[in-house]
Amino acid sequence: MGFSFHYFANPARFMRASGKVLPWLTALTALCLGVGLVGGLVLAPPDYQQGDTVRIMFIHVPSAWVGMMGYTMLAAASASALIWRHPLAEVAAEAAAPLGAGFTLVCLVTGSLWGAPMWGTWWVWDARLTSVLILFFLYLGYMALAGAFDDAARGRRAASILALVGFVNVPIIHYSVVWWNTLHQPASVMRLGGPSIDPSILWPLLVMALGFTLLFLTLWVVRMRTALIRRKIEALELAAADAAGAGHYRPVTAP
Amino acid sequence: MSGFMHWLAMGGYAAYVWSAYGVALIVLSGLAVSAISGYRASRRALDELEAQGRTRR
Amino acid sequence: MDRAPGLRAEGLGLRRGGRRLFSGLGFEAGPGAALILSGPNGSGKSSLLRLLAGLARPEAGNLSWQGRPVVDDLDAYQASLHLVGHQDGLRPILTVAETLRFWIEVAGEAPADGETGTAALAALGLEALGRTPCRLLSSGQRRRLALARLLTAPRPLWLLDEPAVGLDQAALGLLAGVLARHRAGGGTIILSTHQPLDLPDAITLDLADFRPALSPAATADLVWDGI
Amino acid sequence: MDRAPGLRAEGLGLRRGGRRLFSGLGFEAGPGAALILSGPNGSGKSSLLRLLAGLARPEAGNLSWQGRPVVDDLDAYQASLHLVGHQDGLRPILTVAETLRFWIEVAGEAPADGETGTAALAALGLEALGRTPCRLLSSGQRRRLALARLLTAPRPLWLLDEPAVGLDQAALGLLAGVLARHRAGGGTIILSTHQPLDLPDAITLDLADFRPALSPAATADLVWDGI
Amino acid sequence: MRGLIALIRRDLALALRQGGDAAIAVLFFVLAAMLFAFGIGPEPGELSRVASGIIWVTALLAALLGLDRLFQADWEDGTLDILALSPIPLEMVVLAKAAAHWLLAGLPLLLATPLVGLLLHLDTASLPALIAAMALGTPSLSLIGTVGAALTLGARRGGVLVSLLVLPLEIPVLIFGTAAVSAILSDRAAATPFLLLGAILAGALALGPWAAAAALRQALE
Amino acid sequence: MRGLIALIRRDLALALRQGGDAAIAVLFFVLAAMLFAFGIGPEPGELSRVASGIIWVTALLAALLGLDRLFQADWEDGTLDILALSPIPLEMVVLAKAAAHWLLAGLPLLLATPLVGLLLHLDTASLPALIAAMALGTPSLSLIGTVGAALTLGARRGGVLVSLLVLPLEIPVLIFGTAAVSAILSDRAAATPFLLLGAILAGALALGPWAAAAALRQALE
Ligand code: HEM
Ligand SMILES: Nc1ncnc2c1ncn2[C@@H]1O[C@H](COP(=O)(O)OP(=O)(O)OP(=O)(O)O)[C@@H](O)[C@H]1O
Ligand SMILES: Nc1ncnc2c1ncn2[C@@H]1O[C@H](COP(=O)(O)OP(=O)(O)OP(=O)(O)O)[C@@H](O)[C@H]1O
Ligand SMILES: [Mg+2]
Ligand SMILES: [Mg+2]
Repeated sequence: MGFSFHYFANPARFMRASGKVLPWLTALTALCLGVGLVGGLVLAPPDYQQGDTVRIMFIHVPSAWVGMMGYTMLAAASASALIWRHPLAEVAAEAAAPLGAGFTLVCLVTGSLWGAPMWGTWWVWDARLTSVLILFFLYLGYMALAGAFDDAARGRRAASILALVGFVNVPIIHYSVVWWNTLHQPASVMRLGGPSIDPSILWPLLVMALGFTLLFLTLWVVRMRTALIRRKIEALELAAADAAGAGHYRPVTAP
Repeated sequence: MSGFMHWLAMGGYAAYVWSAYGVALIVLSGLAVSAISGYRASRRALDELEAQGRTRR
Repeated sequence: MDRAPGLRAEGLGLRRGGRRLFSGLGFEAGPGAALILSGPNGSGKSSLLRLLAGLARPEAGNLSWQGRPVVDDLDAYQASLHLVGHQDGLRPILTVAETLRFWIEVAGEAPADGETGTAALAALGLEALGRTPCRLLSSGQRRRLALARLLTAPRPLWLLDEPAVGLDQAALGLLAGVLARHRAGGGTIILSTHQPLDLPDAITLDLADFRPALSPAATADLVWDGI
Repeated sequence: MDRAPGLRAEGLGLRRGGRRLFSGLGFEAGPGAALILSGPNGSGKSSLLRLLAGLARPEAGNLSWQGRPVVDDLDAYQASLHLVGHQDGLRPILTVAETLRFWIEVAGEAPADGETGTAALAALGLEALGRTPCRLLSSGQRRRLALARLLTAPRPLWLLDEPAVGLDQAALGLLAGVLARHRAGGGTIILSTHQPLDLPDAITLDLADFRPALSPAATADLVWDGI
Repeated sequence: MRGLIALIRRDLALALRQGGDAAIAVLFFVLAAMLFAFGIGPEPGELSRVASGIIWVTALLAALLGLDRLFQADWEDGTLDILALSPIPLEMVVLAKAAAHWLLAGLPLLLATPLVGLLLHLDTASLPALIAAMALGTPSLSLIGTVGAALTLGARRGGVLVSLLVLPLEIPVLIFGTAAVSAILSDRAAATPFLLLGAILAGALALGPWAAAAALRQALE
Repeated sequence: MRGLIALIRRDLALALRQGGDAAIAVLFFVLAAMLFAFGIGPEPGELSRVASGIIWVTALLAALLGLDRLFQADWEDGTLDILALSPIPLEMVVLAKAAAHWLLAGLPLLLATPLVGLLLHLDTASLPALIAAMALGTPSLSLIGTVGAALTLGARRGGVLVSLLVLPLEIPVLIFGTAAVSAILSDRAAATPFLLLGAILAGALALGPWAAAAALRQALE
C-alpha cells in the first residue's frame, strides 16, 4: 500500500479548482434564494385548505431534502475515505456533518411550527418526525465521535463507519409516510407519476430547493477549503516543533 | 399599505410563518457565518506562519 | 526477491500522529535467525513490532514472508506469528491455567488438552501457580505467563517487545532456553530490548539509524504544496 | 528505641492471600542510605514496598520512622514519602505537563508554578513531550514521567518498585543522577530491581533469605484448594 | 468454531465469576421497573397502560449498561491483539461477543419479564406478545450495541458516548416492539411489527459484525 | 484546599476534554426521555400524566451511567495510591469526586429539564417545583453514587453492580422528588417532601464521604 503520489497532489488541485468556482456558486445561490423567497412569500397563492401556513413549506421541504441529501453525501464521502484513505474524502465528510445537522434542525423546527396550526400540536411521535429526529442525532453522533479521540485520524475513521451504518435511516425517512399511517403528508413531489402539487406552488418550492442545495454546496466547499488549510497549518507546526529540536511526537491539536 | 399589512398578517398565521422563516434565517446564516469566519481565521493563521518564513524545507 | 524464506522488510517507513518515526528500514531474518531491535525510548520499536505483526499499515516500503508480500494474504501471515507486546493480555479473575487454556483454544491448532498448557507453564517455571488468579500475580510472574503464550501453538515467527522486563535471573535463563529451542527448530525471532539478552549470534538493528534525515514532519506537508 | 533517624523495620511479616511471603524481616535505612530489595519473582518486593508505604498492614513486626512507630501518625509518615509502583498513574488524555501539574498541586507543598514541573521534566529528559497526551507515550517515556513525580515535592523517603524497567541507557544515567542527588541531600531510598543499578555503596536485602520455612509453592496449592 | 465457543465460554465465565453478572442485569431490570412504579404512582390503571412501554425501555437501558466494557478490557490488556492475530476472523469474534452479551443481558431479561409485568400490572393478555417481541428484538439490541462499543473503543468518555450512538439506532426496535404488543391487544394485523423486528434483526446480523470488525481494526492500528 | 480545587478541575478537564461529557450526559437524558415518549405512545394526555415521574427516573439513570468509572480508572492506574499518600484526607478526595460528578451529571440535567418537560408534555405549572426538587435531590444522588462506586471498586463489572447497590439507596430521593411535584400540583402542603429531600442531602453529606473513604482504603490494601 503506502501513499501514491496523486494522494499528495489532489488537495492542492482541489484548492485551485474550488477557488475558481466559488464566486459563481455563491452568486447563483443568492439568486435562487432571492427568487425563491419572493416566489414563496409573495407570488405563491395561499393554499385553499392550509391558508398562508403553506408558505412554511418553501423552507420546510427544501431543508428536509437537503438534510437527507447531506447525509447521503456524508455517507458517500465516508465510504471513500475508509476505502482509499484519501485526505480529500476525509475532509469532505468532516465538513458536511455540521451543515447537514443545521438543515435538519431547520426542517425539525419549521416542521413543528407548521404542525402547531395544522395538527394542533408541536410534536407527535410518528414515524416521519421520529426518523428525522434520529437523522439529527446521527449527525450529532458523527460529530461527537469524530472529535472523541486524541488521535484525530482514528476519530475520523470511526465516525466514517458510523456514517455508513446510519445511512439505513435515510430511506426510512422517505418511506416512513408510506409504511406507517402518520399525520404527515405523503410524498407529493418526489413520487412516481410526477408531482401532484399545483404549479403555482410547485415552482417556488423547486427554486427554493435548488437554492438550499446550492447553499449547502457553497458552504461545503468553503468548509473543505478551511479544513485543508488547517491541515497544512498543523503540518507546518509539526515541522516547526521538530526544527525546535523536539524529536518526539507532539499533538497537533494542543490545547 | 394595508396590502402590506395584510401580507404581514399571513392570514392570521403570522406568528408561525414568520418565526419559521426567522429560525431558518438564523440557523442557515449561522452556518454561513461560522464557515466564512473559520475560513478567514485559518487563512490568516497560515499567512502568518508563512510570513515567518516557515515553509516545508 | 525470489522465494527467500523468513521475513524480509524493504524501505519500511512508519508515521505516527503525522510524524515519521523511521523510514527506509530494511532487514532480512531467515529461519533460526534472531533480530534485536535497539534504540532509545520512543524510537519506534514497539510501533515497528506492531507493524511487523500486520496490525498497523506502513507508510512506505513492503514486507514479505516466505517470499510473498504479507498483504497478499494477511490472515495466513498473522496465523504464522506470535506477538508478545507490552500488555500481557491477562484478565485479573481468570486463573493462570484458564488463561493459558483460552489462548490454546483461540490459537486453534493444538488440541485444548491440559498437556500443552502444563508444558508451557513448566517451561517458564509457573507450575505451582496454575490455579492462582492472575490478579494476584507479581509483575515478573505476569511477564512469565505472557511469554508462556509462545508455547501454546507452534508458530515460526516470534515478535517480542521487551520480553525480559521484570524477570529474575532464573526466569532469564528459562527465557534464553525457550528462545534457543525455537531457533534450533528453525523459528525466527525479532525482539526489542534495553537490557542485554543471551542470544548467540543475533543481529542487532538500531532504530536510531533510520530516523528520517529532514525533520520528521517536514515530509508530512509536501502534501499541502500549493495550498 | 532511641530516636534513630530514617526508617527502621523489625521482624516484619506479611501474608498475602493466606500465604506468608516473608517473616522476621528487619533493616535500618538512615539519611543518604540506599536499600536494594532483591529476590526472585513473587518473593514479595512489591508487597513489601506497599507495606512500607503504610498502604498494607504487616502481619507481624513493627515499622518506625525517625524513631517513632509509623502507626502513631500514619498521615504524617505518608506525607514524608514518595511511592513509585508498577502502575505509573498516567491518564491517557492528559498531557505530560498537565499530569505533572496535577501531581504538584496534590502534593500541595511546592507552589503550582511551572518551574517545578519543567525542572522535573528536564531532569528525566522529557522537555520535548510537555504537550503530548500520555496515551501516546512509549513504555520508556511513561516510566520516565512516573519517575518525574519524585521531583514534584521534596520528600525524604523514596520507595521505588523496579524504577529502571524499560529505560534506555540515557534514561538510566539520568535516574542514577536523580537518586544520587536525593541521597546527597540526606534522603533515603528503598527500591526493588532485577537489573544492576548504579547505586554506590547501597545495602542489598535479599527477600529470599526471609522466606518462611514452608515453600510458598506448597502453601500456594493449599491456599487455592479452598477456592 | 471451537475458538468461537471458547470465546463465548470465557465471556460467560468472566461475567458470572464477577459476582453473577446475569443476575445483576436482571436485578437492575426489576429495580428500574420498580422505580417507575414509584415514579409514576401506584394507580394500577396508569401503570398498566404504560407497562409494556416501560418494560421495553428498561430492557433497552439494561442492555445499554456496561456496553462500553464489551471490548474495553480486552483492548486495554492486549487480548484484542491476540484475537486479531488468531485464525478466527474478527467478524466471528464480534459475533461471539454479541452472543455472550445477549446471553447475559438479553436472555435473563426475557425470563424476568413476567415478574416485571406483574410489578407493573401489565395485563396478562399482552404478555405472550411482549415476550415474543422481546425474543425477536433483544438480539438486535446486542448486535447494535456491539457496533457502538467497537466504534467508541478508546474514545474519550466511551461510557456515555456509546449510548448516544446506540440509542438512536435502537429506537426502531423499541417502536416495533411496543407496536407488536399494542397490535395484539387491539387485535389489528399483528404480523407486521414482528416482520419488521425480524427484518431489523436480519439487517443487524448482516451489517453489525462487519461494521464492528472494521471499527476494531481501526482501534488496533 | 488547593488540592481539592486541583482534583475537581482535573475531573472536569478530563470529562470535558473527553468530547463534552456534560453535553453528552444531557443528550443521553434527552434521548432516554424520548425513548419513553415512544414506549408509552403518542397520546399527550398519557404522557403528561407520567412526565414528572419519567423525568426523575431518567435523571436518576443518567446520573447512574459512568458512575462505575468514578474511581475505577484512578484505582487501576495507581492515581488512587498517590491520592491516598497525599496530604489531602481521603474524605476530602471523595467529596471532590462527588462535586465533580454533580457538576457533570447533575447540573446539566437540571438545565435540560425544561426541554425534556416539553418533549413529554409536562404541564408547565409543575416545572418550577420539579426543578427545585431536582436541585435539592441530584446532589444526594451524586453522593450516594460515590459510595456505591467506592464499594464496587475492584469488582470489574462495576457498571451494573454499582447501579444495583445505588438504586435502592436512591429510591427515597425519587419518591420525595415526585411527591414534591404532585404536592405542588394538588397544592397540598408542599413543604414536607422538600424538607425530607433536604434531610436526605444532609445525611448523604455527613455519611457519604466517610463511608466511601473507608471503602477506598479497603480497596487499596
Ligand atoms: C417536526 C415536524 C416535521 C418533520 C420532522 C417533517 C419532515 C419532513 C421531511 C423529512 C420531508 C421530506 C420527505 C421526503 O421528501 O422524503 C417532509 C416533507 C414534507 N412535509 Fe414535513 N415534516 C414535519 C412537519 C410537517 C407538517 C406539520 C406539515 C404540514 C402540515 C408538513 C408537510 C410536508 C410536506 C407537504 C412535505 C413535502 C412532501 C413531498 O412532496 O415529498 N411537514 N417533511
Ligand atoms: N498512536 C500514536 N500516535 C502518535 N504518536 C504515537 C502513537 N503511538 C506512539 N507514538 C509515538 O511514537 C513514538 C514511538 O513509540 P514506541 O512505543 O514505538 O517507542 P519504543 O521504541 O517502543 O519506546 P520504548 O523503548 O520506550 O518502548 C513515541 O514517541 C510515541 O510518543
Ligand atoms: N492481593 C494478594 N493476595 C494474595 N496474594 C498476593 C496478592 N498480591 C500478591 N500476591 C502474591 O504475593 C507474591 C508476591 O507478590 P509481589 O508482587 O510482592 O512479588 P515481587 O517480589 O514484586 O515479584 P516481582 O519481582 O515479579 O515484581 C506473589 O506470589 C503474588 O502471587
Ligand atoms: Mg516499547
Ligand atoms: Mg513487583
